[in-house]
Amino acid sequence: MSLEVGLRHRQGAFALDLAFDSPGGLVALFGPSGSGKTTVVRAIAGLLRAEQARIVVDGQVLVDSAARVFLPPHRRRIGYVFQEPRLLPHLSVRQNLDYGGWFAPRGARVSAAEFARLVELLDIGPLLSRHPGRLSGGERQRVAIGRALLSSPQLLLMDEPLSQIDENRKNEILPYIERMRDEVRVPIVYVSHALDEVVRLAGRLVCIQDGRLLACGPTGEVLTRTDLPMFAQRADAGAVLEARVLAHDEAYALSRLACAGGELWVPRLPAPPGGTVRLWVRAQDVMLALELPQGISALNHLQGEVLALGDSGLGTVMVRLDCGGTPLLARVTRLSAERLRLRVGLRLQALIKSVSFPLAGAAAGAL
Amino acid sequence: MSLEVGLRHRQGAFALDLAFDSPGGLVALFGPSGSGKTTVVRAIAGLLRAEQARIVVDGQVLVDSAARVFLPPHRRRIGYVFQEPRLLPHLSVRQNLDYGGWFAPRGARVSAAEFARLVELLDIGPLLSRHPGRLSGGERQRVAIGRALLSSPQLLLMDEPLSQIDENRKNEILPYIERMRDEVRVPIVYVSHALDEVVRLAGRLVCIQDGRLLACGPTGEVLTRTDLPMFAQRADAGAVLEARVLAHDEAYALSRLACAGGELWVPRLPAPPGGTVRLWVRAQDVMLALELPQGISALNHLQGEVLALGDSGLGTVMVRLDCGGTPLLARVTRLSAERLRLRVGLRLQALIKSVSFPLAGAAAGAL
Amino acid sequence: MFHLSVEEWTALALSLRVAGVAVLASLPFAVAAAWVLSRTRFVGQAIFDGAIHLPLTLPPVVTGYLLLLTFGRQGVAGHFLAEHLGIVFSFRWTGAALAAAVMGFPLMVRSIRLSLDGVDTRLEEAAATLGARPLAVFVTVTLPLIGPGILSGMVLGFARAMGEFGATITFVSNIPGETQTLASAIYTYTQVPGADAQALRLTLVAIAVSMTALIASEWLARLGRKRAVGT
Amino acid sequence: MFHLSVEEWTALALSLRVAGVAVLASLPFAVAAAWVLSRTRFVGQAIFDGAIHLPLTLPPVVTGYLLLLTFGRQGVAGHFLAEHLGIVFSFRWTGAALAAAVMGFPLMVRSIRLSLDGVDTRLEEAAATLGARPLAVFVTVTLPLIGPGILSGMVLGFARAMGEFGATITFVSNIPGETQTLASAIYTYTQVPGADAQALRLTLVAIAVSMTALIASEWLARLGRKRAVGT
Amino acid sequence: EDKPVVVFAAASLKEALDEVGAQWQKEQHGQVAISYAASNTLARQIEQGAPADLFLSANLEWLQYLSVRNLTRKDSERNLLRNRLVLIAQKASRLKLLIAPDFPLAKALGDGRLALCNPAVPAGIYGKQALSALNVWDSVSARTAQADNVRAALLLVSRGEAPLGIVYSTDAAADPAVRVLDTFPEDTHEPIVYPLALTAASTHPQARSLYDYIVSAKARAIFVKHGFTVITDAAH
Ligand SMILES: Nc1ncnc2c1ncn2[C@@H]1O[C@H](COP(=O)(O)OP(=O)(O)OP(=O)(O)O)[C@@H](O)[C@H]1O
Ligand SMILES: Nc1ncnc2c1ncn2[C@@H]1O[C@H](COP(=O)(O)OP(=O)(O)OP(=O)(O)O)[C@@H](O)[C@H]1O
Ligand code: MOO
Ligand SMILES: [Mg+2]
Ligand SMILES: [Mg+2]
Repeated sequence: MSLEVGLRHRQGAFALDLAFDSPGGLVALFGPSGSGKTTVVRAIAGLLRAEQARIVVDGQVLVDSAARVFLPPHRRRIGYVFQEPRLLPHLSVRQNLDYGGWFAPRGARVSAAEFARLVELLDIGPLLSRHPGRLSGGERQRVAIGRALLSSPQLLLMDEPLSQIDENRKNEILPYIERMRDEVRVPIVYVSHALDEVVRLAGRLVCIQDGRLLACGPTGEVLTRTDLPMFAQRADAGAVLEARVLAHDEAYALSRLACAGGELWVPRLPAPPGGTVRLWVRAQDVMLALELPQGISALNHLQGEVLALGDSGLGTVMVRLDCGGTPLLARVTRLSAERLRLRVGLRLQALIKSVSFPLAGAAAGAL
Repeated sequence: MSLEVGLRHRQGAFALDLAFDSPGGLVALFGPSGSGKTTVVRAIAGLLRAEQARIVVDGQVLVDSAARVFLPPHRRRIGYVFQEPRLLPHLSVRQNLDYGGWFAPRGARVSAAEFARLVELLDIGPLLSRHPGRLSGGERQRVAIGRALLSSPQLLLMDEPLSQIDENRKNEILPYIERMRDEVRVPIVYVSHALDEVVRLAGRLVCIQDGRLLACGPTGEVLTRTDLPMFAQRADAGAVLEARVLAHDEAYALSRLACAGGELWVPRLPAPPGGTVRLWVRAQDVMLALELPQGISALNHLQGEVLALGDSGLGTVMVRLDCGGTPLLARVTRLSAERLRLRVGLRLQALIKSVSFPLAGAAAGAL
Repeated sequence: MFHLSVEEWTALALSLRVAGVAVLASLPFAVAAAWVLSRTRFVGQAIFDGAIHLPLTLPPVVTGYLLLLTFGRQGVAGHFLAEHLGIVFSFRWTGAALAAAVMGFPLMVRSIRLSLDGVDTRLEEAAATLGARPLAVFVTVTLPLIGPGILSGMVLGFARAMGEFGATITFVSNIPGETQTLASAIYTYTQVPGADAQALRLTLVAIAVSMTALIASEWLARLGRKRAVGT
Repeated sequence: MFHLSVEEWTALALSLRVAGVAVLASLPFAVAAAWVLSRTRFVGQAIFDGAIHLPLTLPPVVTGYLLLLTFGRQGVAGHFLAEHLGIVFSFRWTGAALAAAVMGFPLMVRSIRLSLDGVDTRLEEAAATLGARPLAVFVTVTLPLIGPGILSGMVLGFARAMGEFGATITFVSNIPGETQTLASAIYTYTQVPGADAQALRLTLVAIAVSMTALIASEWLARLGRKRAVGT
Repeated sequence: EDKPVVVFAAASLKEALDEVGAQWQKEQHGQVAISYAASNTLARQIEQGAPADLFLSANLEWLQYLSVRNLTRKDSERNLLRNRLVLIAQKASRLKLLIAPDFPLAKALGDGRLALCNPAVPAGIYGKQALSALNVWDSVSARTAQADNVRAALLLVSRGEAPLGIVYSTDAAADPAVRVLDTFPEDTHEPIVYPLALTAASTHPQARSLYDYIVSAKARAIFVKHGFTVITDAAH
């Protein structure tokens, strides 16, 4: 399930020159518009023949320009959700969905039940007999996702697949992608501008800027790097906590976790007790208190020590905490920081509401 | 600046039948994929001749099927950002941007300074001599936005214009749209799935489902309606507070506001003292406490009374509060709710971190 | 007025057969030639392109002569085909079909190529990522997308085949029942004083046939278009 | 071998003039006809379409006769045009150009129409929303987008005009210096026993001319394509 | 500007008439333009007002066609040339065949075809007449390959597509790849006559001069050189 990518390519005024790897799972490509994400994905798909390239998936060399190896796209068994839908206009939605199956090896074809399940999930049942020209923008995008997922890929490439999908449907589709990642164990390359998707899905994060690698590493590590303005300035900057699932409380639909800094209650996670999960805690969701308040709705409080204070724009201060080994970021107004007299070494309580945890993937397998 | 839309139209199995109006400013169309948003926008643009239609902008009747009035698209002076970029492939980016100017009345053409400013803002300067076929997805979308804005429109139609734009650029483009809304006073119809954009921009919110009107009204009112699962189930459900700007604290980059429930500190707003602003407070950002805690970083606390308690899925409870006339929503886990013994009539403190306020538009003019 | 003699019925039937066979038999070659011109670059491509257009550029009689020299009994290709494949063109309706095919070929290639140039290669890319090999991509994506061009080319080829007589008469002569097509028959009438009425009659028949073919093609095209609207 | 007589030079020059004028003068009409066929629906459209294809379907000689009857000095249209506009076709090079234009017309219309059918109307919509009136949309969007089809149609029309003699010779005869084109000259040589060498010589000239035109058109097409890649 | 005298002439006259025209041009310093096409085409064009001064048809019928419509100067009509019909084979052919009533033409053809002109053009009419008169038409009528013109029929024989063919003697003489087997007796078909006339619409001052030259002894020598028989008496 590993992925290794090295590319060097020029197109027009743009030069791509980067290398990254991933032990498997879902790797997110993140970077501003025009930074080269699609170009990388096209190279992995074999649609772009980069000047110099080496791409290895799961030990199989797809491209090695030095050794003159270049596997053509149709032999790579990929499912590619393009940035624009690219549905085949002369085929019905059903035929578009079936298309990949026509060419998949017999054993690998998707079952009728799986087809029905995905159609249900994507809510495209009523569209099956229509042609793509008669769909709305979001409908097209959903069909494109379905088409890629139904081609029994051994590698999934998704270029901003959820950009025009509404929130509710997004929340139905994301678990399916997680299942592909964890159960079907398909390596996935995922391009997105939405940090919540990235955090939830990606074990590994690759940041690109101007065709060059800015950072590459486990999602949590990369996101908490304060030297990347790409993240630090964002409203949803934060830290990733690793925690172990202790138990589930089905009655309250909560899970009890243990991280280095203490125990946490979070909305019910799909991970089994004993499994490891990654949780994204946005800096703006962390409240700091000098003493533990009583009678408060926030279920979680971790005791921590201020490691560093940094300006994070717009009159706010980014506070780096160490909660018994667990790193945490908190963003407070400068006014609050002064009122609480925050300084390095101060010990305090970090309060986090359970409901403020974005649903993080059960990522034991993906790390 | 007013807008009045009434439509009845069938396309395939889909039936559109709705009417809404807006006193002006920016009206957001919100609804799941396939609900008919694009169809409505196309009808306003004159690209779709609905079976029955009446569309009036600013007193000018664009369409009135009863009176057999139908102003062709080219005479409507619209700027339309399509859901897909639709750039003219045979023209360079610069020519695409200039295109609208070729047909605008002499006096209405955009000045060179304005052109340069927008190009700078959209960061498309280096692309000007390129053809659309050689742009990345996000670059195309930015050019499409520029093209619409530069056509000196008297009505702006934007169909998910920021869907593929990264966070940082989005934060640069949004103020420009606000300026169009408030200073140039162009009525805008804006389609988006992103609630933060809608809240920030829209004075009026129109919710569509299956071609029918679900709700239409001031954004704050519509969003706090708990009978609309479209919003209540969302992770970012919340309430809109209306408040008056008391003063700005430049040193701390904060603004002090007064709402019916008390005073609030929020990140510096662009509105003048005395102006009215709308603030979006996500239910998940509101912490409830039985007593006012001390030594805590949250700057804001409003005293309130529980009006209602409702299940909001995933083991959470949505608490409707009345804070001295200001409605507020808070989402807490059911466990917390029980621990705090929340019940209708209970008086408590709502704590809101300043930094958790999404930047809300200074919307005095837009309401 | 529309009472046709047996010979004229034969000429009409022959014309239809010749035009139909010419179009259908040359179609694969036309598609292949169009593909080569649209999708590949090689030295001498201009010459290849030019050669395809020759039958259009040259007076039909010259084309007929060249066909006779090449595909006649004594011609290199004609000899070879007769010996090894048993295909004989000279003074046969097959020769008329060959002449019609050659004359219509540039028209078919042009139309198909025009469509091929307009195909959005991103769709072909999408098909390739879904596992379709180049040939499968061609058959399942490219071919359906160039349907209008193929249809248009077939209409042109068919019409040209119906009207062609210069090359035909030169190549395979004008043998009633074997190589005398409607066009040859009309031509013959125009050569005789006082046969204007007959010529007109056959001309109207030719018009009726082409009109029918045209309407059928439009209907087919509309059928295809109805299915595929936009991407 | 390539020494041309004065008369042959004249024929070559005339052919170029005739083909050039035929293509350029009929282009606007071809574009208009293609537009009508592609974008409008009206009763009798099939008949209009059929009429355009007639010169392709009918033996050229018949087309020539019809032209002679219509645009000759005694013909209705010929008389009218001569009287009111001073345009005389009969037995002038202008008549040869008219014949070439008529013969090439269906080819041009088809190509342009094929392109027109393929134009993404969403782009035209976009232009309209930006304030372009239908005519402006057509000139600034549609026309550039159908460039390849227009070019292709012009190539076909030009080639056809170069090769056409059947209708020309029937309509305006074969008068050296006035209506004798290269194709007519070649035809005349092919009628005479022992003139093969002359016929071949002129044929090669014709091929050279068409080849040049073809290469020029490919070059133009590539220029256009280079600018516009995808949407 | 010198407008040329325009001659409309049957295509088969090209070589001979080009030479005559060139001579006249040299001697009389006039300009001549000759339009060669099928006689029927030319006749119809003259009917439609073509600017022809002289018409030289390949048969009497099409001159007649104009004459009855008063489009020729009756006094200028004359039969100028005569041609013969011959039976030809490829040069290399071993065939020997003499023309006589009931001669074994069908047998000589074997499984081949007889190249002939279309009965719409004069050469085809004369050929059919001759074969009928000799009583062999019925046996070969289904075995003919009817070419568009004499030249095409000739080509079919010279290329070996057809073993035998019937063409004008002038044409056979011009093609070194064919051999004349025999000449048809003149009484088996209508006389093959090329008539000449000035058109009624001719206004060119030098038209008469060219007409006179064409019927002169100088021209006669040229026609004879190309295999025609010149009819000296102004018969009609
Ligand atoms: N050309 C068409 N013919 C028939 N039905 C169509 C056509 N275009 C769209 N529809 C249908 O009309 C409905 C409304 O489409 P519309 O494009 O307005 O949706 P939308 O709200 O913009 O969705 P999205 O968010 O996915 O863009 C959908 O159900 C769609 O399937
Ligand atoms: N066909 C092309 N020719 C030349 N340059 C191109 C071409 N396509 C893209 N580029 C340029 O290459 C760079 C990388 O493009 P790419 O599509 O990979 O960006 P991206 O990261 O996917 O951006 P986005 O988020 O906007 O989709 C951009 O600067 C773009 O302008
Ligand atoms: O131009 Mo022709 O005259 O087809 O035979
Ligand atoms: Mg991209
Ligand atoms: Mg839409």
